Amino acid sequence: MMAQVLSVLVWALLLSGAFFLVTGALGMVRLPDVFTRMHAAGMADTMGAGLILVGLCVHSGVNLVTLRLLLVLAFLWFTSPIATHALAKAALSGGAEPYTLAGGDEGERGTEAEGGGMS
Amino acid sequence: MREEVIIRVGAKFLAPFIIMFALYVHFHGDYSPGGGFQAGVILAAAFALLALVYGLEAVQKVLPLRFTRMCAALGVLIFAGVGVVTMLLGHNYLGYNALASDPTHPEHGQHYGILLVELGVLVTVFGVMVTVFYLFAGRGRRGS
Amino acid sequence: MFAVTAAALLVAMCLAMCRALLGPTAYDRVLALNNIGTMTVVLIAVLGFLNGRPDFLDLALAYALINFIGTIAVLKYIEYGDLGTSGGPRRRNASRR
Amino acid sequence: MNRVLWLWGILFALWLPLSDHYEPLFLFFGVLTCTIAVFVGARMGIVDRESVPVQLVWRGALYLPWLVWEIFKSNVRVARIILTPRLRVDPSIVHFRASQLTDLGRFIYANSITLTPGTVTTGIVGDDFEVHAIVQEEIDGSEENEMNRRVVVLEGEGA
Repeated sequence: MMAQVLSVLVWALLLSGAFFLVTGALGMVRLPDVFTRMHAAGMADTMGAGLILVGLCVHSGVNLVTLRLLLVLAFLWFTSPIATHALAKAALSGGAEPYTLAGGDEGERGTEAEGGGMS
Repeated sequence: MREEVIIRVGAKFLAPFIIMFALYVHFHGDYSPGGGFQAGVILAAAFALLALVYGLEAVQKVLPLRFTRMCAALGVLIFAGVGVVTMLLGHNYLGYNALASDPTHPEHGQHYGILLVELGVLVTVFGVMVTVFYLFAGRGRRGS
Repeated sequence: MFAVTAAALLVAMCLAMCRALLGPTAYDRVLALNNIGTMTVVLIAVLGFLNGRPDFLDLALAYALINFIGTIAVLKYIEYGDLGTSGGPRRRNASRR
Repeated sequence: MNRVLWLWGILFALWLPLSDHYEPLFLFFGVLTCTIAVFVGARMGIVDRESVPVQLVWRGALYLPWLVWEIFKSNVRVARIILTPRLRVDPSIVHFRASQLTDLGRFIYANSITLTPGTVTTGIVGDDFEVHAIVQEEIDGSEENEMNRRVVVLEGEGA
């Protein structure tokens, strides 16, 4: 009984983590500029990696493997915002133009953003 | 990048842990994946991070270029020296069994021999990596 | 179930690789490569469980480390045009493509 | 000096379970390793209140679960934005003042902002934060003020 509950929990964690990872990667392709893509990458870094690693922790039980998984997770969550911040700052000072909604009517918005992302 | 709060505080926090992890990878080379080469690279990466944040001069005060060049040669000396010592003890070149303190258990010698040889690899890789980084990052400053 | 997760990771890495190839700015490529590095770390962990050898986690940690320091180094090079400087004036209008 | 001992203890406490060998030889290697790491840190002058924030451990344990819950909520919001076929993004860059007193507090606040997808800290000058948001409502809401308040509490009375 206990084993089945754990197995279902591991499945749920791994699948939801994979969902966030694929969604983040999809956002990397779809979103219009580098700053908005950072949010999608941040999604894959935080919840995507986090849920998968926590799922692996639950699967392995409490032992030294769990400690290493938690170390990897702590390291990812500590360094990912630093790298993202460095990237954003470098992009701003390097002259990348942040995408903003071109002042227009509502109907244009979606298609315009999408077109920018796919080009 | 010293004046930038986020990168400075992050690097300050991480650097000791990276050095600790590098030496852990070295000392546990025969129990888990890793060994001298990876440990040397990670150790050099810790100093590269410090040099990126605090500048080349600040790191070269702690770890001068002369010292890293010496490390590159010293590692090879350790490696070859272990081999010569085993030959002097009457075994083959790098025959680790000669290093066992207890002659009835020659397999213990393997452990010590590998640790010593890996130490040579670590020192050489660390020295070469940091030297390459120094020369690459400092090019165009003053001829070195 | 680890195989499913690994497959999803590979799909996500392919999508991010599209962004790394498309560009258009250097920052897009750095962002995509950093993201691919993170996914590689998770993939190493998942593959360790898939093969029943979780020893690979040390490699995942080392990879995460090199990924982080590499990203910082590339960004510093783009921003300052010099890896060894401790600050000072930035290079304006760095290469964008 | 106190911080140096703390750092040494933390590193050694991490070494023991990582190593999982308790023979005298490996304990000696552990002592050697931690001493080298702390020595390099002390020579670089990077062991201080910012890099070894042991004063934050208990309040941090209370802050972390709240942060994880915030990260989860904003992840769901950004996922919804990306998966909407029309892609309703409305990015903007805003400036605001943070109430933290120390660089460590600003570091924690800026990283918390970046960790929650939908907002990225793009620059800090003094206490002026520059934040990029994927939709403007992300930054206008009361949640940023809530996070600001909680980080001030986490930081304690300041330097």
